[in-house]
Amino acid sequence: MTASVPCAAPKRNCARFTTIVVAAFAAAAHVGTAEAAADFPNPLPAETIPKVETLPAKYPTTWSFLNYAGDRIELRNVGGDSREVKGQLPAHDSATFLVPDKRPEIYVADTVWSRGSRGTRTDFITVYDTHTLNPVGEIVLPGAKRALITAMEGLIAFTDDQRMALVFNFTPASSVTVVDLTKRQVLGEVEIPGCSLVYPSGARGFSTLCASGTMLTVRLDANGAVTGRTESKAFNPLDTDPLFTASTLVGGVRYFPSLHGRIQPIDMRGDEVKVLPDWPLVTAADQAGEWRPSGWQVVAGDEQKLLYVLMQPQAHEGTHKDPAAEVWVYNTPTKTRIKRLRLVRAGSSISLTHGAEPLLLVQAGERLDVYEPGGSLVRSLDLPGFHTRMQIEPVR
Amino acid sequence: MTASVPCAAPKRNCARFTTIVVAAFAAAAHVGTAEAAADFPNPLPAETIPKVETLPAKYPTTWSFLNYAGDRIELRNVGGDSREVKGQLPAHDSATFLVPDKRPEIYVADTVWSRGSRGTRTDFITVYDTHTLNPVGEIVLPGAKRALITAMEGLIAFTDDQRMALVFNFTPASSVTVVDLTKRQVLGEVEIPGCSLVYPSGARGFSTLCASGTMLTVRLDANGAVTGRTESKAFNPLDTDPLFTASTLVGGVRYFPSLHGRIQPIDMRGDEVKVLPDWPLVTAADQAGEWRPSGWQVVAGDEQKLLYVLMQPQAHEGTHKDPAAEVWVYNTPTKTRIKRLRLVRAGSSISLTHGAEPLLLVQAGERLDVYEPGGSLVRSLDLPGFHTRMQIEPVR
Amino acid sequence: MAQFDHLAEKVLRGFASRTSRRSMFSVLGGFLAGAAALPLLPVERAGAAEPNSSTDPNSGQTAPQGSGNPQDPGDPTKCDYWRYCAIDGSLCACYGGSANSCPPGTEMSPITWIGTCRNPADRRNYIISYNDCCGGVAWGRCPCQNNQGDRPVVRPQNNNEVTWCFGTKSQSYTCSTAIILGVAIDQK
Amino acid sequence: MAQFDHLAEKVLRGFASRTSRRSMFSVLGGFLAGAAALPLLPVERAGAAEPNSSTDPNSGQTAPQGSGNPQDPGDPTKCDYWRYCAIDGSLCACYGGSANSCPPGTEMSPITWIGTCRNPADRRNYIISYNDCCGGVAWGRCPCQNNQGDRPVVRPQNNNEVTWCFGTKSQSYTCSTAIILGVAIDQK
Repeated sequence: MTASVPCAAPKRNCARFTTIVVAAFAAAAHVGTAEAAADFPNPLPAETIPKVETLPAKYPTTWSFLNYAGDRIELRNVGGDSREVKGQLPAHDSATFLVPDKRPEIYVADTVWSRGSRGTRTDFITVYDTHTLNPVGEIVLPGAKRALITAMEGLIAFTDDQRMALVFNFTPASSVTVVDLTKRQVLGEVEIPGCSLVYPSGARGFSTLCASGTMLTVRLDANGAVTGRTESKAFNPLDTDPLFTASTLVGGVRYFPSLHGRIQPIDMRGDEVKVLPDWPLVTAADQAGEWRPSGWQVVAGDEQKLLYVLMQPQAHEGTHKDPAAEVWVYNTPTKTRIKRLRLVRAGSSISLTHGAEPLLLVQAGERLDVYEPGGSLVRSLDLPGFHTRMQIEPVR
Repeated sequence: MTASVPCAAPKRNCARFTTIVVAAFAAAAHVGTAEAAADFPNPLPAETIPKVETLPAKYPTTWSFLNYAGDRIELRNVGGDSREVKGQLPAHDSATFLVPDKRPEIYVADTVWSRGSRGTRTDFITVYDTHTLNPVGEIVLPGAKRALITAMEGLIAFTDDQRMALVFNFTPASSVTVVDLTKRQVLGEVEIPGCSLVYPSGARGFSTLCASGTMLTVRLDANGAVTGRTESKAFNPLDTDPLFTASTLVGGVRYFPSLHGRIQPIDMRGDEVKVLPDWPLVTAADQAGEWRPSGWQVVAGDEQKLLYVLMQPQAHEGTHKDPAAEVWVYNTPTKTRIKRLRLVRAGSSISLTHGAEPLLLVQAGERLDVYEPGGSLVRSLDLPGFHTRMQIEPVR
Repeated sequence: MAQFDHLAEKVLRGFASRTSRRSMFSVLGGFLAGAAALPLLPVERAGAAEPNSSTDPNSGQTAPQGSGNPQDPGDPTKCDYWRYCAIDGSLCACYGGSANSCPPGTEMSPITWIGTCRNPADRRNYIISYNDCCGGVAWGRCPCQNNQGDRPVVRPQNNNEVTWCFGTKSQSYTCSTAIILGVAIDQK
Repeated sequence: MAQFDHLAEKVLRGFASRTSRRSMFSVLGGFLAGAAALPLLPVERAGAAEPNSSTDPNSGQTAPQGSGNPQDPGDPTKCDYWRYCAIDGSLCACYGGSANSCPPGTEMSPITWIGTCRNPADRRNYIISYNDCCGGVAWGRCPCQNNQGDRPVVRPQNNNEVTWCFGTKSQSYTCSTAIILGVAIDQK
């Protein structure tokens, strides 16, 4: 029975339409002999079908994206009203995303297989409209190369003033796929043998962390072709005290904490990166407590001068991803710690909202705890069933 | 960098192969200067890579399939050894399955979309090998019609001595897709307007429950074409006391409980079904307690003469899917209750293993409780994260 | 439900038997256009206005939602909200939708099944349409299973196990809504 | 890990620099063929033999597994099993596999990363290969996260966040194993 075949006898599937027909009938005529309460003389009116919520094209800075990595990306209001979940975006294996402030779009880089967990693999970027969250475009990434690594910073990045997306590939050969987001097409692929992850640098290009301890910087032309490569001196001692790959921008400079507690600033604004002098997060006084950076998204910055780092005492080999008990706040110009925040719950990922009065967001197990900068808990959102790692990206 | 490009400098992705190379090195030479404990003079030997478990082509009857509906199908040992999970089969939206005893194969009818929850829909039957659980064949079901209904009995069935599979479609027009499992191809589609679900009947054909309260029986030829239709008298009073669609075979006769506590036997062995006289599950004495069948897979049979039914007291409108406190056991020849089993935990789905000494399996929340027929709990398996409905199908 | 189902049958015979499915869609369309003109409940607007600062900051709970209308009492994010008397699935109000709307990025199925729920405030029985939202992310938050008036799938229009995603781009289930269609016939 | 990594680099230079990836695969193949001839631990056979009748029938717990070999102590379905000192993922022993084998219907990736774990019984440090099983059903049972020797992905061969499903039909992650490759170099 196809959609256009007439629907004759009651025994046929017309039965399925009882609901609609009666609906029209009842709603139109308001058939109702139920005894009406004196205080409510009129029944509630019929409601619209269909009705789908929409969002403002530009989100308030009290909202944040939460990437459940391999499950979904949630858009939540962390700023206080009662409807905390604003929407979800589908996100599968190691999905990562970019949210521009130049266009009312969201980009999710994802991977699916034609039969669920097997079959033909497809890597693709879905373009969502911020107002409707409807998919409005798709860019298929060739070669099934996209790095399937727990979602984190460095797997995807903007460059060229958000016109281009850079997708890190790992097969286990390393490369970067360059995508034109405005034309919605792939421009090309840049091999970065022995190096991992992508961080925006310069006007059009990226930098990547290499196994030799250096940072390789690649410049691109408008068509995504490589116009230059420069490699920094080695500054990342992988054997003794490697840098986390999580970083944050403070005053235009990118700060990488190290497993043992140094902080490494790198100025990536120019066409060549400037590796600035590192400095200790842990003073001699703290040495006894064995305090070290610890967690997943371990560092956040207020973009002006303050640096926030998740810190854990009695740290030792293998604890570098454990949830951390405190957040230490540093003044980057003076390179001094100005605050210690004891967390209500040990946290694994932190970020700061981008509003005039930033909120500190801390993923702690199945909770997203929201603190005011002073360190007092404002609210705690539940993350039901969350058991992996979270990437927090507040709305800009 | 493609797989065949030579791997020259250390900084290139050769680094990724360190592991393998060292592995070969270490394992081959057994480099080991660690102080060896006197009581273990020799180190543990290197182990095989790769190694993948296999299963007996014919499973013991102490194993059971558990369909998590929309998630996965698990094969578990409910008979007692310590490795309860034997394997899993991928299963997505409303996936259903068939396990023949004629061939070492498992058939899973599933639905996927090309982009996860959106894109092109594909309905398909995957043929798995029982020994390896590897997919060895696929039959694509045309028209994207497969009924997306919580996995339960009647969505798929064998006929023609397990040569054919019958897949129930709902669009919301009702039809049945006929599949040749040996040739692994679709034979055709049979419209069953106004009727729902498929139950095997006769040598080659099926019966289906109709909205008019009758049962429509369809006979098929070897090519899946309809050779005859017969409709029973109306016996299913949908307005007053409808039958559950869950049923069980006892002595070749199919028994359907009703929402209010009748049991309706139907003999489907012949080319025309025989609607046998119904009889009450609840005696006058039990009336006071308002006992009614309740749950999801509410009924089980030992195939000889005993009928097991999930029963719940204080039942009323809307409680018919609530977990039930007891299992009542009936002797079908005498139509009398011979036992009341009080469950350790209220159960939603029950089934019996097919061994010489059958075990009663009861899904109760996040547990699968295993009882010996006498009613004492033998063991309880955890069903972590289970929050929907379960279809239990013990191995034959 | 019995009487109501009889009405359904009657309406059906007098109506559907002369109508193709396609034209039924258009009738539906017409009805929708009409209904759209009716005033809407300020359900989620009101909800959005409520601060949850009053709640324990450490509770992890969402502050109660509500229509703000005493004639529509209860919290649409909770399974005991009166309209949910026959719902089976995840509540859209927990996903960025509301009791009667789908979350952004999903599509509401025009074809569905209906139940009858009693409004504790005005003590009227309302015909509730349980429209599923389709094509988005389903992850089992706010599961809710009430079966008042639910009947076996042999009568699909009264069954809540069916994924009611028909006539939508994707038939993948996301969550369920409970929409007032009108007042039901007196069941006395 | 330091010294070991140096060894790795050395072996690499003396080896990989003269070798294409394809021929490395074949070397790997050769090693596997060789290893296959070695006697295997009776891990899961022994486990299968143990009845769990001794445990509380109402516990919901799986009876402890074990190799039955005092030199390989612990329960491979538990995160504290000695070989799991650097594992990140779901334990295959909970899915129908074992500490060193994949569940039926999945494929073991030949390319992976390795760590070094200390065996509490013979007090030797073993080189453990954390091979992922791929292409099956992943659902988060027996999650286990230990990071001893784990390093940022800048050194992928020491990173446990990478889905190590390379050279397999599907790159979809199912679960992780911990396989003995040999004894590590003394770390003193």
